Amino acid sequence: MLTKEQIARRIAKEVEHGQYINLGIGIPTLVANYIPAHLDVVLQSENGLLGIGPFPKEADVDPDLINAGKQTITMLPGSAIFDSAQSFAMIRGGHVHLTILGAMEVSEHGDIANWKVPGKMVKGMGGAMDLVASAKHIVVAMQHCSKDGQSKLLPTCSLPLTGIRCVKKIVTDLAVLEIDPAGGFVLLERAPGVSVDEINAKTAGKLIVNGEIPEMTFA
Amino acid sequence: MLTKEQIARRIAKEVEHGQYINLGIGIPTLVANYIPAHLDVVLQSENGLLGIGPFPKEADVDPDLINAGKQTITMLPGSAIFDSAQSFAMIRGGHVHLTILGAMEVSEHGDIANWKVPGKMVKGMGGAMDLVASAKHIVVAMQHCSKDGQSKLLPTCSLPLTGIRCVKKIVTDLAVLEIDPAGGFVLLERAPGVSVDEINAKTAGKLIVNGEIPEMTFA
Amino acid sequence: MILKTVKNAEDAVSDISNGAMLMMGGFGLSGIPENCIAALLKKEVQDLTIVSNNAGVDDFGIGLFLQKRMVKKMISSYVGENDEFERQLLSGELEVELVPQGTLAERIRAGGAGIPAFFTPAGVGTEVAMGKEIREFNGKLYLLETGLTADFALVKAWKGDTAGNLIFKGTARNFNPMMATAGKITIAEVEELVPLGSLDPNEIHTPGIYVQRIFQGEKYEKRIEQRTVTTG
Amino acid sequence: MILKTVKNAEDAVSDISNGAMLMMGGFGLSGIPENCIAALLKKEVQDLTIVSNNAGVDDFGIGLFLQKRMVKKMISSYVGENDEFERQLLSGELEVELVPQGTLAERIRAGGAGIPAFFTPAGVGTEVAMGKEIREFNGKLYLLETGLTADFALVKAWKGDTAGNLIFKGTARNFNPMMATAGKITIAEVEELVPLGSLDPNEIHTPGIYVQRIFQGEKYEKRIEQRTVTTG
Repeated sequence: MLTKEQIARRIAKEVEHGQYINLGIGIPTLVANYIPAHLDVVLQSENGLLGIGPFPKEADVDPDLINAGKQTITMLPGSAIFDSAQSFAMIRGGHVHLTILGAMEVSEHGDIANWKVPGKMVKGMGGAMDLVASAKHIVVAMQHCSKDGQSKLLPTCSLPLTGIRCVKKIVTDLAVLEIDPAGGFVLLERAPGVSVDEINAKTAGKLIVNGEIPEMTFA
Repeated sequence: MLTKEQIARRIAKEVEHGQYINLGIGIPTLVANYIPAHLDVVLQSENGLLGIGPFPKEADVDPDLINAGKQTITMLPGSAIFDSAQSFAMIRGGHVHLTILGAMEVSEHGDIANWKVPGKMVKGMGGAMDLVASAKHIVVAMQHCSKDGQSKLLPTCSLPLTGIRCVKKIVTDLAVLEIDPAGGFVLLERAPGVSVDEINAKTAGKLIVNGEIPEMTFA
Repeated sequence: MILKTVKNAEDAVSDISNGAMLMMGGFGLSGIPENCIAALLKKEVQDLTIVSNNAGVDDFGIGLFLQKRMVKKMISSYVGENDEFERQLLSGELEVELVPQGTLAERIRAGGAGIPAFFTPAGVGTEVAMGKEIREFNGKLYLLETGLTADFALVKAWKGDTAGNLIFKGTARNFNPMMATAGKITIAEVEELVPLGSLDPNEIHTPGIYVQRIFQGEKYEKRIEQRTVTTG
Repeated sequence: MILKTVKNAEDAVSDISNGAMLMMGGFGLSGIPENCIAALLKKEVQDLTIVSNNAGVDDFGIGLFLQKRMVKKMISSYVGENDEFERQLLSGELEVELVPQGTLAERIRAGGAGIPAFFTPAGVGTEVAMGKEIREFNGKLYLLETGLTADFALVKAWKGDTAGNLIFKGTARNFNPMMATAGKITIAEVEELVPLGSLDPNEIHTPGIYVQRIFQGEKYEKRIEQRTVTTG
């Protein structure tokens, strides 16, 4: 079973040179720490910044410079600031190449649910619905099962949806999977020491296993 | 019969304190010269400027600063520059209070034609269709008759339309008229020395004359 | 130029009354109109409908309106930082319309730009799509969303001049520029009010045509929600 | 940062070929991509579809393309400054789609912003409305217009950095920023190419994400169409 940091490290391998990338809150934010230095990429913050830099030193903290998780951040040489309409013009217009976000559930058709649990608190979808409806490539970072052991990779989502048929790839604490256009989770890689059988047992949706499944490596 | 300058001077009386105004090419541009100095108004140029200043001195000519008629202009303290989408957001969103433009024909229902003469050259509508579809108050500056004596104030326009039911007021070389919501040109003022009979004879659309019609005065 | 200066926040919000619909700039606590919020708190206006990406925190920003139960309805994209909010929502005291963030930004821009409706892909296949027209363009499905305007837009800028031209700083810009275009009355509060001619016309983010009132805020706390720092 | 620098105009336009659809910034002759125009003239590509507010004059700007009969179709709002244009139009050599200027600007913005269609009041009741859906919102009629993209957008800025961030000057801004968002490949030529970090992130008009190639133009004539001056 991978730690959150390992999930982030594995996802970092999905990043390609020259990409503009939106990282969601939580594990996705950690991915920034593991993107190989030789790749030139730019991180977009949907509240209005291209070129997210590292967290500031105490003396450089600026309340007018935060990311979508409301954390204080810095800019980089070549950064650009813009308003929220422009930010989502970028996202909706397909100018952001890669979106990495968390999920509560993913279906075998690539549907995703991550914004609402009926009966519990509704926090809102923020920018997630725009991101999943628009990005060319969507990678989900999530735990394979809930804390009480229920699979979060389902035939169909039980929670209110964030978007339909949009997820391309999923990295969990157990596996890397991609969505088959015809439906199903195609198993691509196993976490070190995790068996195909275990993944199969913990995947409620249709799991597609083609040949030998390698163990994953990390960025 | 008024000169072009007199038409512009009469239209200048329509201007109110605090207005943002778009002036079309031709006579409307001249209106700027006659706006009383005690009125604070701002002129918008649809190619991307609020706060049009006077023409530049020879030494100050800047190819990067032109109006919608492609004339070199200047800015004023408090001017703002923006792009074409923002410019028409202002216009379409009703933030520009007054539009003054020329016309080839106006109908008694306030339709206007000013961009195309079939069989002759088609120059295009530029921003005129956006302006007439959006402005709260539209004043037309025009000659009452064409060069061959045909009335340009018609029951219905014969030329391709720029907009429908949009013109509020018309200032010609002969008269000031407003459009009756039920249809018809309501005669408000006569040019000095021009009789109601002459205006009636030269207005092909329905002319509405209520009581004594005063001679116009100028700003 | 047409001058827009008013004396202070109290004067600026004096005609905002019960039942008004307000847009309020800001993302989290960044770029919120702190002085207008304080002035409205004093007035204790009721039954407000507020369009704001977030709802503040319990003891700052719009959260203070919620404490005083001044809000009837929130139109937001994310409201998850506020216990009092949760209580009022669950008890039915507060109505909430959740809108995807990009759709919210575009609806406000459209409202200010005279676009009554537009198609967007966000929310297709979700409960956001309920009751909305769905149409296919180039093989992809889109929802029809409508433009949004408000009685008042309260925005916060870094600098502004007396003609209402505004310049924002950093990510405090966020929703402020489009909200400025969508208020029937737009009230801008600025950290620094400067004379006409002080701002470069090329650098203005919000042209003064959109702003009806402007004043320099008395003070800015600019509270930080998540202070994250690196050491060394 | 992702660097976008190419050597010169020739390199920038090297893959623009016959039949391409191009957006070209500028209003009149102000803010036009002079160096890209010169490079395309050398290539003599044919059958271009060009989206540009105007069509240049006989001997400058897009007028030069018309002289060489490189253009199949123009999509513009106003084309009235060009005799060769008139001749080709009347003889049927040139196809022209006239679009209201605000609709053109918004269609390009929409194309870049992933909005496939929107409603606008411009053109209701005119021949522009022919074949288009008309719908009433709040008692007013609107046309449905579609977003517009192009194979290439050629834009001209004042300053740009190697990441493709652009700053425009004066009314030479015009259509350039929205076209930059709507090109599958956007080529920016600038008067001054500056190193990363030279531009204030708050002052950038076009973020680099929209720009695939950038270079400093060799020279700029910046011809003036209507030189109007005051004396004294």
